[in-house]
Amino acid sequence: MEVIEFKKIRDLPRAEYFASGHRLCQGCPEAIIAKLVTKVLGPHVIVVTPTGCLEVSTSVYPETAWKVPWIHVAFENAAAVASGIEAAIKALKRKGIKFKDKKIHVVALAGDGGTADIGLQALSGALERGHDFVYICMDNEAYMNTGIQRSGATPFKAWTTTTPVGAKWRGKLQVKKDLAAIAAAHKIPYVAVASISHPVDFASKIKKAAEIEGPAYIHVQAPCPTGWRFDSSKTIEVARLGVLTGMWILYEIERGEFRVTIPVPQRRPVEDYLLMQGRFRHLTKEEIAEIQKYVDEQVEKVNKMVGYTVIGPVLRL
Amino acid sequence: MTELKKWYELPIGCSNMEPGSSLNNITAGWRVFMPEIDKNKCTKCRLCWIFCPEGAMELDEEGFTKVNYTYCKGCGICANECPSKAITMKRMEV
Amino acid sequence: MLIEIRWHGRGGQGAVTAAELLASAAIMEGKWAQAFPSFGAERRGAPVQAYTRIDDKPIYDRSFIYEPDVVVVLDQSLLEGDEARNVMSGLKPNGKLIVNTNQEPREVAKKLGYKGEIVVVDATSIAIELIGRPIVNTAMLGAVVKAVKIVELTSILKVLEKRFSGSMVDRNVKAIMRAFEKAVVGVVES
Amino acid sequence: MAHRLALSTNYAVAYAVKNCDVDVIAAYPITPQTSVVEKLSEFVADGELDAEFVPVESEHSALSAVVGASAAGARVFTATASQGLALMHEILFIASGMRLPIVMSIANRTLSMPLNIHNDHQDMMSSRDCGWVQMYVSSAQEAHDTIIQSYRLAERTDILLPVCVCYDGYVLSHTYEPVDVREKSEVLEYVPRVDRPHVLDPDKPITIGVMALPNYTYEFKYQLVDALTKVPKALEEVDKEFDKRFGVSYGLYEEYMTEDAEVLLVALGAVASTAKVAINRLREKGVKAGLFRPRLYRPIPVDLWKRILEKAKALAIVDRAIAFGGVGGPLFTDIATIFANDREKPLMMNFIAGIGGRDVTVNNLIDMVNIAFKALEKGRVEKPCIYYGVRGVDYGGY
Repeated sequence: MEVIEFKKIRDLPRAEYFASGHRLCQGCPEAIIAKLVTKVLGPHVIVVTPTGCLEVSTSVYPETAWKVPWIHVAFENAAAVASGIEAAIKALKRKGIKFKDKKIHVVALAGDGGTADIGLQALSGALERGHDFVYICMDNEAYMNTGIQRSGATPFKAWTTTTPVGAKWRGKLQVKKDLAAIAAAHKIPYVAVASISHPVDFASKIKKAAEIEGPAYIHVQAPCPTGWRFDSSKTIEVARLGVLTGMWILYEIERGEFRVTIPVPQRRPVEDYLLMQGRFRHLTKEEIAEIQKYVDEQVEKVNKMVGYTVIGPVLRL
Repeated sequence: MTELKKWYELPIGCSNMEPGSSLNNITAGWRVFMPEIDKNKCTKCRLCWIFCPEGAMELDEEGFTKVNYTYCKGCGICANECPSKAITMKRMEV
Repeated sequence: MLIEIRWHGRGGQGAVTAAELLASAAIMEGKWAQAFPSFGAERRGAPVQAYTRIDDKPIYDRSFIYEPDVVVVLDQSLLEGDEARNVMSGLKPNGKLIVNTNQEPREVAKKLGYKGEIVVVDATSIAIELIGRPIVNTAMLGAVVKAVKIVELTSILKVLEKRFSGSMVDRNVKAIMRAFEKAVVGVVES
Repeated sequence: MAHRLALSTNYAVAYAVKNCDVDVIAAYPITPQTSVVEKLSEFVADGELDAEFVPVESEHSALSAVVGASAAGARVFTATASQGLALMHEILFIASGMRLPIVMSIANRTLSMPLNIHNDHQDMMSSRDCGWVQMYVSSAQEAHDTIIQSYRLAERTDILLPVCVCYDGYVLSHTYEPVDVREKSEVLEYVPRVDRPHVLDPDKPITIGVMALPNYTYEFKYQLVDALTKVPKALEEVDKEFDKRFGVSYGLYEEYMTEDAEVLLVALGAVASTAKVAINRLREKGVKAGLFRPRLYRPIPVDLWKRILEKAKALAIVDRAIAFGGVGGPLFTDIATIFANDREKPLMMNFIAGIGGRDVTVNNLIDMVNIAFKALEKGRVEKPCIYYGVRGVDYGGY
């Protein structure tokens, strides 16, 4: 790659490996992610996508949106398939049979269902075994491909079709599973949390993840207009508010070193993020306050960990 | 409508040998609103180019973005994100 | 001529390995042989059985051995109660019983109500002395080779050299030789 | 030159895999398969096999990883049994649908419940229609040679199918017997590397594992149907070439004293080996019994089977798997279907036997033949499916 570091949008490569004409929804964040990932890693990449929106919308025969080698096997096994591909590249290279003089990146592009729930075992196995690959979880916080059912990554109190708002339930009763922390618990060399609202930061993380020897995990938020109930033009705006409210903190853990890559000097209140989305429409003031309290605690933990106020206090406009 | 292929005309093993063939799928019909770029306001920041989910924002020789209306689905992200308000969404004329 | 041998031991004593080493020696000599275990969910210490078949021609029968020509008992405790019945089950009238024991052939035969050829060897003492642990399988092989003239002693030793490494080769070879020497072959008529 | 070793079938398989110079092995331990992968990891650890050994966290991942590796162009191997195969079930269809030349060995074991680690064919039979080529062997030597043949068959560009080699758990997997281990250099000449039309390669960036709608799915599936029809002839060729190089051939099936047989025992795997002893004893008494042992079980070479089976007056078909709630065992229903449109056909009896490691003895097999003769005398079958050897079960008057 010619550019060593991405500092601004103009540094991002112009070549496209994710073609137009795919069938993802208007305003879909997964398309933005797929485009950026393939752009950053260039043609020498093999992409594994488990079953999900991205898969079904980009590979319907006789069309494919992929201009890089791409494979889909099943829902729960993207990390296992990637393990096999990585092992094959290693063996074939060493034996002088194929892939001789070039570095080929292996990337899994999965949703949160395929990562947090059904694919967690395969992911854990692959991270523990230390394969040289990048696993990117595009977290839209529910099973969107089957029509908005809860996943382990669905946040507290969010409405989905299986966490409906009724007389007894007020959306999801549990908090979101912290996947990046789970990945980090494997002591892999690189873990990052990213957002499409910060494409340069995200691109740098993709690049770093690929270049680091060994497994790397990136958790990127994927605000879904269809499932989160917001207008398709607001995808990036919702993502940005996730960052600005401190609900989605952008950080990386490089060889055990934790670093917040996008500091937020002054936080916006969580309602700015929540009230943009239909899935939180039912929230009362008290419930919003409850979520705010939870976010404050999380922010506090991060600030403590880095030793200074990297994510600032809430500024009420 | 092209004729559907027979079984022996399909690629082996559920593969697709034509990378990027989704270009055959014109998605223009998906949109209700269409973006229009005011070159006078455009600062060539490329945000719309990087954010467009369709890859429908192309860069011209001068570095301006231009919309590829064959694939633009009219999501409106470009207009929403443009820092200099150079993009407006217009109702499609039917 | 087909010879069928059934091994009785306890998990950890090496009955399965003994069955396999004997088959390997026969195969090395150009014979046809089979060795296989009868596993349950047993662990170390539980009774186990293993089988060896040796023939001059290919062996097709893959069922267990119900009427053995030879029964080898690696552990004296298997001569008691239900286990004793398993040990004696189906042994052919002109068969051989080979037992790891410090008792006389007559004593053992009496306990089992057995008549016929019986071979005894104190494999436990030999193993403790020469190998350092009561793993009796190789010593028992020495007695088997002496009593059942089905493979040459040298073949067993060759197999052993391939199977073990370092000082274990020497120790096991010694154990086999000692057992070969010390095994007492007797016939109990009544 | 082969060299003769005393090997268990698990080891015989491991030696064959090593000498085929596989690139990627992904496997998970399960009784009674475990020693295959132990031996292979030893070969890799000692540098005798230059391969990546991927110690996956489940069988589902084992097959998924070899699917990935095979799609990237590697020669791959995995092995499993029982619950492990059941866990792989989803990916079995994907591997065949993707037309990947994966070779897998199965040390056949029953399925829970109750939990039991011993041999029957319930595991593979529950996945028999998954588009894989399936072969059942009856000795360690045959397992060794069949693995080698499988790579040759699987990687033929007119075939490109996954192959599994089934051998009975314990009865074969843990039985040591003489095996002529084929020389690596000769094996590699026999299984040269072949370029495939569809691999993951940045130089030719294709998409593998597409989604299809109702308008194309059936056509894609029919490709697999068609590829399987080519297997019998291809295997015959592969077997013939094996014979030329190594002096041994196995055919698509084995027949033993079928020529004038009135009753044919039909069985897969190790039981068919023991059955030869039973047939010999019956023949000594002048009983016209014979044995038919299919080696290639999927796809079924229907005409070849029929030509042999139709000569007998009665068939005693031994199944080591139960088709719960069905008509009879899988082998029985397959054979019955072969004769579905014929007026003239042998009487057919099904013996479900050897379940969960229950020994099938020479005497059991003789008994089955005798029961079939009794049915012949009566001219009809009272009870086509007999759960043979179950304490407390009535055989229907035989």
